[in-house]
Amino acid sequence: MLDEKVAGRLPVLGESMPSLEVKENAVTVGRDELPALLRALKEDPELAFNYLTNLTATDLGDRITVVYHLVSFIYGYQLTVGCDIPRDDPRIPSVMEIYRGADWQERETYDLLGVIFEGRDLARILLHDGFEGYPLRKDFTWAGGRD
Amino acid sequence: MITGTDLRDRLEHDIKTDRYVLNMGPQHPATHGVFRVVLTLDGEVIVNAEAVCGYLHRGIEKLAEARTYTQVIPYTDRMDYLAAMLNNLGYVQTLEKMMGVEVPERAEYIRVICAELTRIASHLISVGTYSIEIGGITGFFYCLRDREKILDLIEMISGSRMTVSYMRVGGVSEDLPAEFLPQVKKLMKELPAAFDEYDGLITGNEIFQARTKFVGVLNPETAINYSASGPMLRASGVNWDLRKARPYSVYDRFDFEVPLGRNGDCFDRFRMRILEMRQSVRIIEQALEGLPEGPFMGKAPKVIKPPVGEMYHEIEGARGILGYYLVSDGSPKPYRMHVRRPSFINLGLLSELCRGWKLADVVAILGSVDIVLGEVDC
Amino acid sequence: MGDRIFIEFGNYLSGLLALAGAPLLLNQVILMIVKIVGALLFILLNLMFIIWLERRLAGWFQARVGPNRVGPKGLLQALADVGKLISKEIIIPGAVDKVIFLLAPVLIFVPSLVLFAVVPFGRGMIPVDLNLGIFFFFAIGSLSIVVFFMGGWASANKYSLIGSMRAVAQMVSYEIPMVLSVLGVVMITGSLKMSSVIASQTQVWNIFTQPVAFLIYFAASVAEVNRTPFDVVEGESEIVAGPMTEYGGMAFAMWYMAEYTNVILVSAFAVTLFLGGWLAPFGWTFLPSWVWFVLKLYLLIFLHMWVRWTYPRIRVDQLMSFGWKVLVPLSLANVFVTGFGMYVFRGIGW
Amino acid sequence: MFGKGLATGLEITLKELFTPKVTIQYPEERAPLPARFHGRFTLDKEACIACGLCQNACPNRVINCVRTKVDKKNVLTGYHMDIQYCLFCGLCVEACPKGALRFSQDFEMACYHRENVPLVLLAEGDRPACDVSAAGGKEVKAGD
Repeated sequence: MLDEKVAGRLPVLGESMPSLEVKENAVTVGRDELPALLRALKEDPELAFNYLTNLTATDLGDRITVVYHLVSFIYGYQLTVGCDIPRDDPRIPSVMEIYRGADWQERETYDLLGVIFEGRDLARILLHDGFEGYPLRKDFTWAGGRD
Repeated sequence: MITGTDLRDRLEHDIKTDRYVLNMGPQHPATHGVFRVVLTLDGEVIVNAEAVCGYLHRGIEKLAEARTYTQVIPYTDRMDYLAAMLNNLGYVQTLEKMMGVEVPERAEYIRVICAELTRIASHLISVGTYSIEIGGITGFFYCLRDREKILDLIEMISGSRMTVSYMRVGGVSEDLPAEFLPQVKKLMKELPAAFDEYDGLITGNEIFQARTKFVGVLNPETAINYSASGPMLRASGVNWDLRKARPYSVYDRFDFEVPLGRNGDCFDRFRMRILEMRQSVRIIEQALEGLPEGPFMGKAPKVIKPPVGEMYHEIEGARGILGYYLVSDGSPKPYRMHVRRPSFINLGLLSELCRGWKLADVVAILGSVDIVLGEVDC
Repeated sequence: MGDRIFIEFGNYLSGLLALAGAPLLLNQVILMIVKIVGALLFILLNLMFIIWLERRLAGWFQARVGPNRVGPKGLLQALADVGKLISKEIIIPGAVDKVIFLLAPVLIFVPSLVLFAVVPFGRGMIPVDLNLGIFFFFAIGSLSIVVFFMGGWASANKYSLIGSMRAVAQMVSYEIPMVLSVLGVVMITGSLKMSSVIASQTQVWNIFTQPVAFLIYFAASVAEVNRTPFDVVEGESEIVAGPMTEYGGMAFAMWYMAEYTNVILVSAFAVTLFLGGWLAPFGWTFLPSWVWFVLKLYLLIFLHMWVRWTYPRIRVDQLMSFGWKVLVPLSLANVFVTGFGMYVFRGIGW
Repeated sequence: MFGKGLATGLEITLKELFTPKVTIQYPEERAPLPARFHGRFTLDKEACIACGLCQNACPNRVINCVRTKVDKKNVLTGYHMDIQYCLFCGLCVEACPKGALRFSQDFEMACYHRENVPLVLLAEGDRPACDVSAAGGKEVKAGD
């Protein structure tokens, strides 16, 4: 559930962002406006989402949703920001400039789901560099092993 | 006449020094498992440290997609294998939140007792291995000696020492055995004396302090920006313990403090763990006192099928914020599971912390981050 | 009564040889060989015992039991270890400088063994009572630095190289406070001869007249033998095993045993210089002098082990600044105070 | 004061030197195991109703129970566990409705040959399976 104050404040911040949608328990935004939204959320004195706790993505078959879980240490708010990107063009701007903690998490998401975070160096982090394919995509099949 | 500054200038310009690359790991005594740091060194000074992980990657997130929700529980044990109970707790709580399952009081108390026991066990390993990394081997054995008593208790409850698979959606798999309560009470009496012993042997030692104080300083802004969590964040003075900030389970009923550090150096990060263990003992004592009678398992459906949707839930793990992100498509198997592993994200700070310090400090800093490779690589 | 047992044995042997008509020179050579073999036996037996003792004490300090399977109370553990290590292959990595790589573990023993020639084991039981005994000790003792560097350099491994660099820096720096601390003793004794050092302690041991010197000597000697808290050379959590990283099998065992030989050696010198050597305390002469020597030796060795299994490791730059900024000035001050005190006491006619 | 911590450390280790040790000399002495210990599995063949719940509960597909249908009733004719893949999580034991599958206290499962690793709790032929099939039984494939 969104905190009332957050829900009230979001439309104000999102005035210049037509793709921002406030849902019941999350907000979604287009990828072009994602960095602007996160920066606004972080710098807004009334919300101050200064901590990116989690960053991950899900392959939904037709699209990939990248989710950012933000926390405000000052007010204790939580917010989930989702961003849908097309599966055949999985590019999204990197938020490393805003939250340095996104560094390894973006690399992990790239590694396992093939989401390309633009504006930074991306290298595989968990799998070896020569690995082909992105294992957490639903069409990935693993030959060999028990599963 | 040559002055000191002249000499330094000459040394810097006339004497040509070369940097070299030292590959630390994946087989190295101080890397807590299979983990590699590629160090670029100038003499013994770190110019750059690049962490390379993934040697223990088993693809638990992918494996979970092929298993039912209950069958994932044993896999969560194997992420942070030193604090398996906490991993279980985070996972089942996420599912409970998704499905709206009520957990009986007794089960909540049992969960808190188990979680805090595991936290102590995990911190004991951290304290002990840190002592080894600084060079004092004896401290490690004292910690393991006392951890053994906790593992015996956990084994008594769940049948396994480390990979417990104890918690279930709606409660726990079995009630506490009768002989557990007197033993845990006895242990809680003994533990503070053991912590004093570590303080005397390790914390109070001047050599130890010389090695760790003001080494690898992490200021609060950087810690927050890098998404550090757990003892590492609190050592920098940021008061963020989910047990207090956003109480889950029955943590709001207990009286405990959140220890905070001042300098954010290795020494503070180390001391946080001993202080947290003392608080955990307090929590367990209160939980034992308030342990209600009743069922240990709530009304949870036999086949777990959460409604379509997603859920992200966090608890305070032993190493920081442990979050589970679950996406359900209404089937008995998770559509997507992602785990926010605290040591993975904390480890992202390593190269930032190491730069400019000596080779020996890399070990001190890495130890103070306290990673478990099973969790980093997942 | 057992005090002169070894000397009597020597006299008996030489008498036997004289009886057999051996010329004097041959007589002396054989006697010397017997003395050397005796010293070697002493070292080897003690080595075995000390390796067991170290592991056993480490166990006891660490809430464990330590080795207790091989032989009674595990006493033969060292034999089993050596047996295992001998049967292992000495792996020579491709890039190493073979000759130096294999020479180093052999040479590491030489300085330590040579130095046992000047150790007074008991009353009249000193293999060679050199006029410059103490000087000899420091001169030969510092040679092992070269060997450490040989091993580390030849291994062609960065960990080994860092370890040997540290070894050189550390041993050179700690040689100085060690020498300076002993200088106080030499000033009081007025001689560099081992037997006169002991003779000067019949009234009062040097540890009471030179307590600071003893502490400095002890700290420096721990650093000289590369043991915790000054074990930055091996520093297993940082540089794996320092110069020994690439060694295996018996070559490793040589390094390992050399370390313990050095522990015996520096402790033996500390006993001689500060604890009155083989002199019995409080006139308790019911035990032979060489038993007293061994007892004092083991007291110091125990101290070495106790310190090792309690303290963490100091960092390499801290080690250097401790050596140069604390120990060296302190030992210089000690020399000064000793000299001043000697003048004062001589002035009041002691 | 500098040195106080050093002295305290020495004091603590010296005290430990004289404290009785807690080590258990394993092959001769054995630590008491709790009742719930997760050791080797045992199967009560008479109690087993061959329902296959354990097989379904297993997260790692360790269990293979071979069932034969006799008079519309499943009879267990074989029970194999690929124990090298077992996580010892206890979900199978928990799933057993009759309490037939249990943990024992035996934890010494190391063996010299790889082929001895899989745990056979009921080998085909141990039970009069031939009698069963003679009576018109049909083998049911695992997992059906």
